[in-house]
Amino acid sequence: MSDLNIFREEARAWIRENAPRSLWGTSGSGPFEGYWGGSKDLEADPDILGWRDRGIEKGWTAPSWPKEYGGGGLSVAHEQIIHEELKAIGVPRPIAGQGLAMFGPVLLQYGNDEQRAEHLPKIARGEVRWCQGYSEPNAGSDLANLQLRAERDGDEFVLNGQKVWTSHAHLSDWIYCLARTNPKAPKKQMGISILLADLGTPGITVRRIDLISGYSPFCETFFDDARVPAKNLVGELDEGWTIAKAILGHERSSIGRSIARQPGSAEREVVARARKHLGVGHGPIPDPLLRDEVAGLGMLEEAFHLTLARIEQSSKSGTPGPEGSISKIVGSELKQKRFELGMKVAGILGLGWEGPGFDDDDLEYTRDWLRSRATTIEGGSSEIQKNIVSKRVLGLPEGKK
Amino acid sequence: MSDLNIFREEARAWIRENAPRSLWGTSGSGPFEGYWGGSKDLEADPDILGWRDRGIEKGWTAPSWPKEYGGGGLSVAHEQIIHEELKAIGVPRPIAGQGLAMFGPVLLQYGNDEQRAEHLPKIARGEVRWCQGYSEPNAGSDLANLQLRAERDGDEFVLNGQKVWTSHAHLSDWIYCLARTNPKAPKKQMGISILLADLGTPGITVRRIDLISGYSPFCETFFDDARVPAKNLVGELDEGWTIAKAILGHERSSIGRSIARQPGSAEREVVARARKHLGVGHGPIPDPLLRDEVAGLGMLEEAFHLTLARIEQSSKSGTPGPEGSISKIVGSELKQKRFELGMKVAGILGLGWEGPGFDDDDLEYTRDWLRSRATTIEGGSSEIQKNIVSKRVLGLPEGKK
Amino acid sequence: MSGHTAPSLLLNDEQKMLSKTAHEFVRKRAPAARLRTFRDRKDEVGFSREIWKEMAQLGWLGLQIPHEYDGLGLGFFDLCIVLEESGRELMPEPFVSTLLLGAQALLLGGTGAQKKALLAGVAAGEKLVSVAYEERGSRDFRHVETVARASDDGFEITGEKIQVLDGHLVDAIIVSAATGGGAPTLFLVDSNAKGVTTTQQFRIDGQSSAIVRFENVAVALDSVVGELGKGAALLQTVFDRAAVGLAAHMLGASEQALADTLAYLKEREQFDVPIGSFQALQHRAVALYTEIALLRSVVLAAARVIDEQPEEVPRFACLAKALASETFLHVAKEAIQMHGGIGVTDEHDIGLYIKRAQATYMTFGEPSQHRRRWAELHGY
Amino acid sequence: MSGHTAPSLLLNDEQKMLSKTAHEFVRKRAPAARLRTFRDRKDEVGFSREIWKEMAQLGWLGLQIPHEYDGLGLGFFDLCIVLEESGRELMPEPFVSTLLLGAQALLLGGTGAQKKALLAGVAAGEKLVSVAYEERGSRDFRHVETVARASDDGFEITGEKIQVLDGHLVDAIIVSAATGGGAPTLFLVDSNAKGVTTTQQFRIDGQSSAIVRFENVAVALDSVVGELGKGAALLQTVFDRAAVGLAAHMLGASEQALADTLAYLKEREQFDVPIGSFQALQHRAVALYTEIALLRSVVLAAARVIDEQPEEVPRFACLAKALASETFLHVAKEAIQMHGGIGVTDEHDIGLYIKRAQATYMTFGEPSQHRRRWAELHGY
Repeated sequence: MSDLNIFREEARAWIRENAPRSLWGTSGSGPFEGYWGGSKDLEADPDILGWRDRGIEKGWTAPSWPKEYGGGGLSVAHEQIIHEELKAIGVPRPIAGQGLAMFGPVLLQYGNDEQRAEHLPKIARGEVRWCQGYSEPNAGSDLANLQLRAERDGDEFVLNGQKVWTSHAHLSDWIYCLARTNPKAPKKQMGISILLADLGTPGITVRRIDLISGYSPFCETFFDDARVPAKNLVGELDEGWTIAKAILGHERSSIGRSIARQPGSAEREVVARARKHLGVGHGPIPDPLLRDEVAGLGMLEEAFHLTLARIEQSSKSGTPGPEGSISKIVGSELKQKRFELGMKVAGILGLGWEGPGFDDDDLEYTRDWLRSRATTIEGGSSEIQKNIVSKRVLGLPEGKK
Repeated sequence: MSDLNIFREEARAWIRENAPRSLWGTSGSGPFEGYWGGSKDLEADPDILGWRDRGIEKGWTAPSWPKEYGGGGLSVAHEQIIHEELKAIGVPRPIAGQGLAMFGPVLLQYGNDEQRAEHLPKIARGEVRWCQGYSEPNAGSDLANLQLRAERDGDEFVLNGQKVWTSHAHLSDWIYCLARTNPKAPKKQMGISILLADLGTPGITVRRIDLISGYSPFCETFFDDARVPAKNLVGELDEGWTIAKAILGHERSSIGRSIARQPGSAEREVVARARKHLGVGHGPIPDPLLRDEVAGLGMLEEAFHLTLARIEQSSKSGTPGPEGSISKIVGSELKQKRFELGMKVAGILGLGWEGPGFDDDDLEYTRDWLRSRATTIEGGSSEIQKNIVSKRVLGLPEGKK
Repeated sequence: MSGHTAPSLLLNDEQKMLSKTAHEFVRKRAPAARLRTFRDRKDEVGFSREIWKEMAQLGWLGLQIPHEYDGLGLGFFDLCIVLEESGRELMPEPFVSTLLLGAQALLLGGTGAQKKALLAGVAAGEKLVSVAYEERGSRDFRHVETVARASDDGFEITGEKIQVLDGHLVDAIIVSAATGGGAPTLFLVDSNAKGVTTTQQFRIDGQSSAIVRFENVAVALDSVVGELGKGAALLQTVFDRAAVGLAAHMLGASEQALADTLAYLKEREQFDVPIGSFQALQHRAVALYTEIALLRSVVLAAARVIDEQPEEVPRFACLAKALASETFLHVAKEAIQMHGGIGVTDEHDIGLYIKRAQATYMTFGEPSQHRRRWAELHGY
Repeated sequence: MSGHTAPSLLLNDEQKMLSKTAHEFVRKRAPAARLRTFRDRKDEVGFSREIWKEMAQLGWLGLQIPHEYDGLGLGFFDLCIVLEESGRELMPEPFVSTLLLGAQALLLGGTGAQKKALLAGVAAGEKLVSVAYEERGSRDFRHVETVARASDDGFEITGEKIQVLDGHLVDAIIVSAATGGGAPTLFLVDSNAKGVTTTQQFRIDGQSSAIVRFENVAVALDSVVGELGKGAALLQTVFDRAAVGLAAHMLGASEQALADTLAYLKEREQFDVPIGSFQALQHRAVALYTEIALLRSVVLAAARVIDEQPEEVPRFACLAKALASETFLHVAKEAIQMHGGIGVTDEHDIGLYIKRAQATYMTFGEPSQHRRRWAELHGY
């Protein structure tokens, strides 16, 4: 038996022994599903807190980070086995969120030792929660157009400007953000740096954003002469764009996959809604047009999952195909179609916003439907994805825009 | 009773008296439906020739042209009444085609007296058939890119180059074409002139083009040191583009309308094919998905015809809306959808190219389906039409392309 | 329908003036942003009674109501002009409940006394009337579980209707209830009648509605609207008109959503150019414009046909509502997408359009139901 | 189907080599332009017997045929690799008739003697076999008007089949005919048998086919393929495989049509730029690329499933054929549109793709039929 197989058995045993029963089957075990920690979003469930503590103890909140930074010192392959074994029984990771999934890896790769020592252990212990400050009102698809100014003043940078879509900023302790440190750089991709800021810094304010679906984790974060120590610069001054692009690429490829739920689940969900709302407990859906649409959705879903599987298999075999770039496009379209069809079968019972006469499932579904309109916009709009595929995969000539 | 109403009664009476019974109900009476005349496409039907002769005699082959040029000397309003009365009983115009519909009006507006006197009477008498030389292999959507060279040499222009999509060139006697008379002009829209050429001129050769549907009236026309008298220049030297644009605009707005057949006919045609091929003589089309698609087609057709009616009513009332620009887009899509659906209901019996096992109607339908693929390309592709609407109607900023 | 046989699709000078005045009124007085205010304070009315009154004073509520009931005695076509403008700002005022359902039911099936009692009040903006026909257990208005049992001097109605538009606000409700044999009959019920209770509902589109419960509600014989047992046919005729009127509202909403989107495409810059200079977005905007142009023709024709060719109404009602549903929803989705991130925020108005689009899509029949009926009407 | 339970969708090294070799062979030896030549001379065969022989010599016709019949004994997956490449140039050679219909019917239902008589010849490129199932009067293969009447020592078959692929060229025909009770049975008939007559047909897609008439054709008892009265079930199994194989062919055709279109978009200039720099065309090209990427996953999975998970074949056959039909037709239409004028001329190859697309769309079930079956298989 190979080392990894032995490790898998150990991991499986440890997880099943230590993960509280109440958490089994509660999570897809993804990097963003579970308790995010930090000082503001206090968790009361003792099982969740206990599981966090067992994970910290074991070093498995960040299995592949060095032990000196609170990690487990394991290889990425070992880490993946842990996550697979969690997923197998639907137990969330002991801690989840931006810090572990996105910011920690950035700091490991681009930060300095002092920064790593300061920030990583607190992330691994779930003490500090991070959020990301990228987009701005005039820097969405054209992210490089960002205008948050960071001016050096002695040992500090003075930040002025605004970030938007800073998810969970109201629940976070720190933010890592892109700022313009040299407004005179010859190209707008130049002169950008990555800075870290304590959200408690005077001059930083956070405002929540509601979506058409209602409550959302999105925020706007305003900077008004907010002073940040110069040591909070990650990487080289004015050279943050390269790092930012790497993070974005990682994010894009993970979004398509994150949309993917259990294969067949979208189809089953819509069928169940059809049965509920059309009053047919079993057998064929009586409306042949609806049935045809549901089957079309089911086929698209299956094709999408098979394509994800193919991409995964190809990348494992060392010959990743260019199809990865389309998973965001297809995944988000699939998600929208699912909710559109689920709304269609509900008829007027899908029109509730709140209150009497609508059941909770239907109310939630309607909010999810509205929320799904953002799927083709966030994380790089479908239009941007198509531009990328057109240029990088199909090799079509750059338009003059 | 108004003058026009009196004239309508006279026209109706004359037409019903003179139009041979065999021609009643044979035509939509449009400007391109009927006998095109000329020296090459000889017609044998004595009724058609007789009707032509009665029309010439009466001056009603070109009712609104001046009498001196073989016309009827009537107003455009009178001409329209004649055409409406022809349409009312489905009798073709005494002569139809490019010369009367397109070239004659150009010559009337932009030609000189000598040119009018030379060419118009022969058109009005159906003696000379004309074709149009606009597109070239490298000048399709980008028509102004045309390269047919016309160099002045004494009293002649020497033509070298090629035209394509010269419909019916093989049956025509003359061609009016756009040629580049000044290759050094600062913009490609400048330095273009309109020239007339006898297709019998040495150096001009015509080659037929087959389409995916088989035989077509399209040709390529090659010019190899073809010499044309300088007096065949229409309008000012190097200033032909303005005239060409006017002709094109006229052509575009007429194409959408020309696609429009009898309202409801597309729907009835597809229903009839469904009945034939699904073996149901009456009652609902049994496949609910097909029935839904047919109804969708019928609705689109009705909406299209209502929109054409609205455009017509608006233009009569002197306030034409901008909707006219979309009739080509919608009309061509409607046509393609009609044939796609008609093919769908035929199943494998729609797969015949020729010969045994397929009936003539199905064979013709299949060719028409293939031919319909050109509808969104010819006469200004849908893409070009959309660019025009985007810019001129919606006022969206010109892309850098 | 060829040029010379199509109904007239043009507005006369008075109608053009009406359109312009209504446009200005709606855009100025009734901005879509109101919907958020009503929603956030859980407003018990959900619209502005003052604006409704003002529109009455301008004559707009009585446009189609005959002179004898203090209306202007014009046509349904004229009413549709105002409805179209009401759609631009997604007005939640009781157009559908009162003008398209209640008043049409009375005009088509009401007795002289019923009309007299209500229509003048409707024209004056003082009375609201709705039709209660949706039930939880049935998606077909021909099948009702609410029953009207014959009593000594009339009927007793028992049952529950849901999402009755303005049901908690109206003065009178026309309710469908099964009489002998199960066929529905329409009854005019005073909202204050004993046994009528209402519960306000909150929908995504901000259109006021309520659950209306009837518990042994006694009504007299002369409260029948139309004929006994023939409520389904009357309702169908009412819905045909209501569908056309709603389609006019949806046309206006689609036009405004596109107009706002075009403005945004011209103003929003990314990559140093207005995003409206990107050809992919241009072609999609043209597609929306094209759909709306077709919808406009169809709505005008359907409205005209209601006034002039009653036998053609079912065909045109199917056509108008099917196209309106597909077009409005498509426009609303694209409008959000082209607005990008701010398009999905609650604070921007453009996101309100998709909520109304979904609600209107589901009202008076989905497109596939209209296509099926269209096919039947065309004999296939 | 999630990552770890999905069938393997990758080619091993031998399969990659096979794909490459087949690709080069097809592109070099069998260009689509041949279709015009065959068509214009009304070629009695409609394909190249030499090329078919060469492919046999390369082992490609016997890839999936067991060793005992001189095949390579590999899988259906391997066969699909060659089929995909055959689609790139719309090869009219008898892949469908012989490898996807005839051979599969024999493999799935043939007796030892039947297999022995034909399969080695198929692998060698020397024998052609087709299945005759389409009739003029029925669109459901379960219902046949051709009858097989029991005779003293077997059956007598009478009836007419249409568009039998390569029907005028094959050595043997497997024909569906109604036996007792009307249920179809499959019979293996020698093409030279008395009473068999064929008439060549000419289809838009250049796939050779014929009307095959059976007039009291006597066949022995041992000519039954599969079981008596169970022809429909066997045919369904054959069609499932054939649909997947045809989907592989359609995948290749879609890929080549897109590749040719992309090349044209890069090369053709209008307005002084390559037309491929126009964003509206770019986004449409990406849509095609995306559809093809999904189709590729589905075809690979379906082919693998035939070899490894027989119980899953119906589901995957529906999926593969439905997607292949929609994708190929969409790609073919867009390919013509993006080629503009020359796209609709007979002399350019791109127009050939839409003809094959329409024909394959109609073969082995249209998408809506597959979606209906998919729904049934999923219990709704």
